[in-house]
Amino acid sequence: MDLLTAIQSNLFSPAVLFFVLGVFAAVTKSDLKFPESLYTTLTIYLLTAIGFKGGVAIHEAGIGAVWLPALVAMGLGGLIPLWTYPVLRKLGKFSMADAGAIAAHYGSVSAVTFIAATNFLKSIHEPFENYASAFLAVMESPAIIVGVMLGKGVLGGSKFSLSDPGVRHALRDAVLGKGVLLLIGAMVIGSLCGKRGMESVEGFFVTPFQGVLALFLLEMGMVAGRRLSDLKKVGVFLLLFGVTAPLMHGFAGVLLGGWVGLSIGGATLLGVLAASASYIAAPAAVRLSVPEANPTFSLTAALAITFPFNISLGIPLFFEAAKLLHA
Amino acid sequence: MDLLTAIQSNLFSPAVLFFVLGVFAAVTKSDLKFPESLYTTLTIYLLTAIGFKGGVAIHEAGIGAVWLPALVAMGLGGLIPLWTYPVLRKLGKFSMADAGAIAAHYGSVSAVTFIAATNFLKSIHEPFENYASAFLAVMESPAIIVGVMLGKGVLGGSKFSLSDPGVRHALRDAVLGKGVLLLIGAMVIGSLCGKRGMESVEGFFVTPFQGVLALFLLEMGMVAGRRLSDLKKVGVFLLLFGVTAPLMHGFAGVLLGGWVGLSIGGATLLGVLAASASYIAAPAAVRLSVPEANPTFSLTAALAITFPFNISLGIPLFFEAAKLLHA
Amino acid sequence: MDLLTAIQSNLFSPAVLFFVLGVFAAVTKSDLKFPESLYTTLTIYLLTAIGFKGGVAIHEAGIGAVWLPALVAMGLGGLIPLWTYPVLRKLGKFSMADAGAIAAHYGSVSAVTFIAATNFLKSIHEPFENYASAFLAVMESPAIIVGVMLGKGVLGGSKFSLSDPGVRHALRDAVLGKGVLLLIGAMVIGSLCGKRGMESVEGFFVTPFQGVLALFLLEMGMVAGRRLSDLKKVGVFLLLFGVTAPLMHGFAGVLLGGWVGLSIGGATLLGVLAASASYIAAPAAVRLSVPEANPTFSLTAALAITFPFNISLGIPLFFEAAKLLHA
Amino acid sequence: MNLHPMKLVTIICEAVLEDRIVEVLHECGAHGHTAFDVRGSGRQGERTADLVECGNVQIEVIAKPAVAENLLARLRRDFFNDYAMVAYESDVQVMRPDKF
Amino acid sequence: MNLHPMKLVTIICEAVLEDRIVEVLHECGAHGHTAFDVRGSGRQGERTADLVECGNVQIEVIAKPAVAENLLARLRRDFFNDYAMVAYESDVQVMRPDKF
Amino acid sequence: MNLHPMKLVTIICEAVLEDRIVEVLHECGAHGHTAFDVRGSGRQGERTADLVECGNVQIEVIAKPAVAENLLARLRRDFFNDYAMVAYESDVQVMRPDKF
Ligand SMILES: Nc1ncnc2c1ncn2[C@@H]1O[C@H](COP(=O)(O)O)[C@@H](O)[C@H]1O
Ligand SMILES: Nc1ncnc2c1ncn2[C@@H]1O[C@H](COP(=O)(O)O)[C@@H](O)[C@H]1O
Ligand SMILES: Nc1ncnc2c1ncn2[C@@H]1O[C@H](COP(=O)(O)O)[C@@H](O)[C@H]1O
Ligand code: NA
Ligand code: NA
Ligand code: NA
Repeated sequence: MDLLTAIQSNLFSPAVLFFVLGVFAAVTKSDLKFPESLYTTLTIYLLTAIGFKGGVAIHEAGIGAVWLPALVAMGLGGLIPLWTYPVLRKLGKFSMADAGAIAAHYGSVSAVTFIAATNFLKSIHEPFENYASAFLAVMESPAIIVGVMLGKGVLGGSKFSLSDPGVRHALRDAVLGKGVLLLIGAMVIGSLCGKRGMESVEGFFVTPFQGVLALFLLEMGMVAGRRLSDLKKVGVFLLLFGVTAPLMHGFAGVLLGGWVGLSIGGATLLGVLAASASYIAAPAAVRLSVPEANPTFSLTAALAITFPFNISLGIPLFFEAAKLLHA
Repeated sequence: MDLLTAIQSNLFSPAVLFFVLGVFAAVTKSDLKFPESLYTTLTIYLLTAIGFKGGVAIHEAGIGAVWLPALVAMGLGGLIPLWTYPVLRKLGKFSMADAGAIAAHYGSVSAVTFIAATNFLKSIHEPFENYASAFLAVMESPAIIVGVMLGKGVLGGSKFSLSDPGVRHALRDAVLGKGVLLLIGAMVIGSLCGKRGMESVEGFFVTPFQGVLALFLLEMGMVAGRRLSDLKKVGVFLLLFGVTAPLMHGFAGVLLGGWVGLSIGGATLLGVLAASASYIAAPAAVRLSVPEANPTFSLTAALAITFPFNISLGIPLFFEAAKLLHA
Repeated sequence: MDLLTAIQSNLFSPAVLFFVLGVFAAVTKSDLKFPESLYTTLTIYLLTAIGFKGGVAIHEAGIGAVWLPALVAMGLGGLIPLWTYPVLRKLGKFSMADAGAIAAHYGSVSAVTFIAATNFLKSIHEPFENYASAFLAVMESPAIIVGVMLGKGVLGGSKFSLSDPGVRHALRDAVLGKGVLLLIGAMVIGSLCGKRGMESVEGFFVTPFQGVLALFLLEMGMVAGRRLSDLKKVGVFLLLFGVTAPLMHGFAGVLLGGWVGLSIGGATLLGVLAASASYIAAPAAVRLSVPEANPTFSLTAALAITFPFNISLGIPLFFEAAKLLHA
Repeated sequence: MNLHPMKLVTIICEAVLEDRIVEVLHECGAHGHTAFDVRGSGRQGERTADLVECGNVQIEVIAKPAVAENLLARLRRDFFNDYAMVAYESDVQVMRPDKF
Repeated sequence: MNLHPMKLVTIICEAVLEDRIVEVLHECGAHGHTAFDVRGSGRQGERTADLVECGNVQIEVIAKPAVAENLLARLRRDFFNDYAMVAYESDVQVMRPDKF
Repeated sequence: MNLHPMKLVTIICEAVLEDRIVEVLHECGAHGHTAFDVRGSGRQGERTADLVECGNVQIEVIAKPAVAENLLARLRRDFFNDYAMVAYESDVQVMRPDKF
């Protein structure tokens, strides 16, 4: 399969097409609206399911196979803000707060992008390390903490202080937030239950999984579509950043994945994680702790540019890169 | 299978029995209540699933097989208000607004009635054109537009005007409303993905489908049951209309279906669509554009008379009629 | 399988582990929160599914096999308050209202505990009477009525009167409440549909069932966890009562189950039902009719002590007891 | 424009009471109400609304001053001692006084 | 602290009208609004909000007195006859009058 | 019936702030609050409440006049510059002044 076939096969998947339908619904101002509780429910389901499956995989593979690549993934997440921050400051002319906020979003990860990538690999029958969702789990928090510190000015002057109630709330959310809690929690459960536990809950956590993702992407399409009008407020630099940052981070992730011994599928997933930008954990934590930052910048870039780019083109691109690397 | 067996087999299906349970819950004023968001979620699921399956069927059958019967279905929907309106005016003594409103409801269609009919056919192993949900999709809007125009008095005097903000909002809802958008959108997606896409989402859009319908009919039973007390406000004429209109439209749909070359199952479905009355798209659009119409009339007739009639007796009746026609 | 293996196999099931995760989330004050409508939706689903399956089983077994053990179960439920009330009054020094309220909770039953027990039996491949959910259905109301009468002082003085609007609302809720209505309603439907109906809705009511329970127990864990801080308000007596009452009632249920001819699995389930304490039907009904009772006592005992005890240790204990009895 | 003074009674209480309060306010002579689910905290502790059974509901009633006073008195008599509840009154201006 | 008097207009109406009311209030010169779903009862009967199409919505608008009067007059003209609706005005005090 | 004047402070703000506001209002001496999710629009644009992270919440606090003033001053100091927020005060009458 070459790049074009890969892209085409990805674009014509139900998930991506439902995302497009959602964008269409938002742009045409259709009265279609998902209840807020449905959005939350789908999120809980997807995180729990992916975490549980990852845990069962860890049970099979043994923690010995997982800890090293997981550590590398975590390091990558924590480091990304360190180079995106100066770029945003110098080239993008963003304020300290805004640069830190955006850096936090791009260092952290998007679970749905990751899930879309696993579905892509499954649909083309490319094997991958099932425990890769462990990388997803450990990459969520570090970048948020680093980004918040940068945004509060640790580098110069520093208003960063644990006695700031906003910072306190934000740190708690970043570390004990629902995303991390569900992922790691379900993962521990899966690794305690193993195959036998999986048998009993397979009809819920596996059978409908891919269809639920398609429905969720319909909603994500609407959410992203409603922000398309903010694109002009965001400036050309951030538009470019929203595409080049995932490209660079994605290739870096693929490289690291190959280096640490992951399969083609696994390296693809690490690339996708690095490339993805958080739109759940990061926004809430950053809003609380760096309120001077304008959320329009980071959310629009993450949701309306990087997210669609990754699920449409990024995933097959990083997959082809991983193949090249292994060849 | 004769008529009685067909009726019995339909009445003892989980879907119909859950509807009865819902009516019972409403009438006994039980504290059972579905969260509003559950109702919306089930609607979104059912429409998306039926649309997607229809799209995959179109992919298999080719658009060439679909367009003619779809056009006939659409025409039927748009024409129904033209004869129901004068009947409601002359015989029923309804005001212009009320007659137009009711005509709009009966020309438009009920997706859940259609889905119940497909389940009935499946349960008796009667094949049907899977792309029939395309008829459902194209029959929703035309009758609403025609009915609203009649209700606003296009025939005499005419207050109908696109600058009326109510009419503007109503037309947008009728054409870009969530029902049409989900159905047609999912259908396009299904026809782009074909069988391969279906494989990946089957565990969500197919496996639990019939059970979800049963749960939804429990809620519909409660909604209909709460309106039973309005039956006396509605008058004898509308009670009769609520049963005879679906009978006449249903047989007309079966005839047209046979004439345009549909199978027994397909003709049954076209009959069911013609017989069904909208209780989602039409009420909202009509309320906005013909506010003088009393919503109690149209909603009670559609929900508390025609809907139960169709899912209990109508479906097996139209099926037997389709069999007779083919014999 | 001995007691320890049974306990271990139960503790390492996804359901119990997700409950623990929920408690952890509550105790660490994570921002994880289930939408209220999700809680309601899962409840509706679980009750409907278990009721429907029970009904199909009644259809297979014939009502003749069910009525006697169901009557025994019902009697047990109604009698439990009669001995718990004096114990709570004399030993626990509770007021009349509080003693009646707690007695009502412990005589009534918890559907989720029952479902967890059926999953445990399934996972160890122990057969049981599928119609046992009929016991669940008939055990919900009687104890509530008895407990409310005790709490209102029927035994001495008596403020109990059907003209008290609180009592009226409470009785309606206890008898026609959503729990009873869904269970018995779905059971009647299942017994009318039989195997054929089951085939059509199996993909919804059976396939994902165990996984849904796991998700629900995550939420239950959070609900219980939030009440842990009330444990100190509740006093040592109630802590002990919350563990000894289920033990005694559970063994009584197992004995009665054996006596009335149930299998090992069936006797286990009757034991679990007797041991379980209601946290849905009873609280609402008791609150309305015995408002002088402090809900912190009964809810904390039922939710934060007895519920976790039953799903972790109680279920395997009662199972081993039932085995001993049959040996 | 002619505006007419009217009282708005706001009640925040345990969700389990909603049906009964609606009965009571009709008995007191009110002709309508509006209700929605809320969460909150007060003297009876936090109401997290996690179990539906622990829910909180806000009920708003527009009524003539005499009806409002009547209603508040009934609430005090029938519910204040036993239930978590807050009730207060405020002044509003309506256009169609005959509706209330 | 300097507080400035302002009017709060509260509208309770059929959910189907939400978009149109929001249009109207901007036309009348209001600069914001808050909305949420409610259930209720009134002269047009119960609104159980079971079908989304039978829903009820509460819309709150803080505005200058003249804008509030304007808005109420528009509501009366365009909606009062045909729809289930209650609208009332009350007095509030804000800190940043230029926001409204 | 004896009614006692009290202040109602209403705050509409980004949902992300709910926990912090509740902390603040207790620090200012309030003894309870009521909260619910809303949608809306204002100077900071529309809050569609589609992403939970973009949600809007309405918080209502009944308190003594001094506490209310205190609270409004704290809100102005800590939140007005950085967050989408509206806060206003109005007069209400309660039956049990000692509750607040
Ligand atoms: N000071 C207050 N301001 C606003 N709402 C309150 C206040 N106190 C209590 N409430 C609400 O009323 C409910 C019952 O109050 P309580 O009876 O004090 O526990 C609480 O759960 C809150 O939703
Ligand atoms: N007296 C009232 N107090 C509070 N809300 C009311 C009142 N009357 C009506 N409402 C609300 O306004 C909606 C429409 O009222 P109506 O037009 O009278 O049917 C009702 O569904 C209620 O939510
Ligand atoms: N004039 C207004 N009337 C009612 N609510 C408002 C008004 N202005 C703002 N709001 C609410 O307060 C939130 C924050 O307002 P803002 O800071 O102006 O964006 C909005 O999302 C609305 O829910
Ligand atoms: Na990233
Ligand atoms: Na029709
Ligand atoms: Na019990």
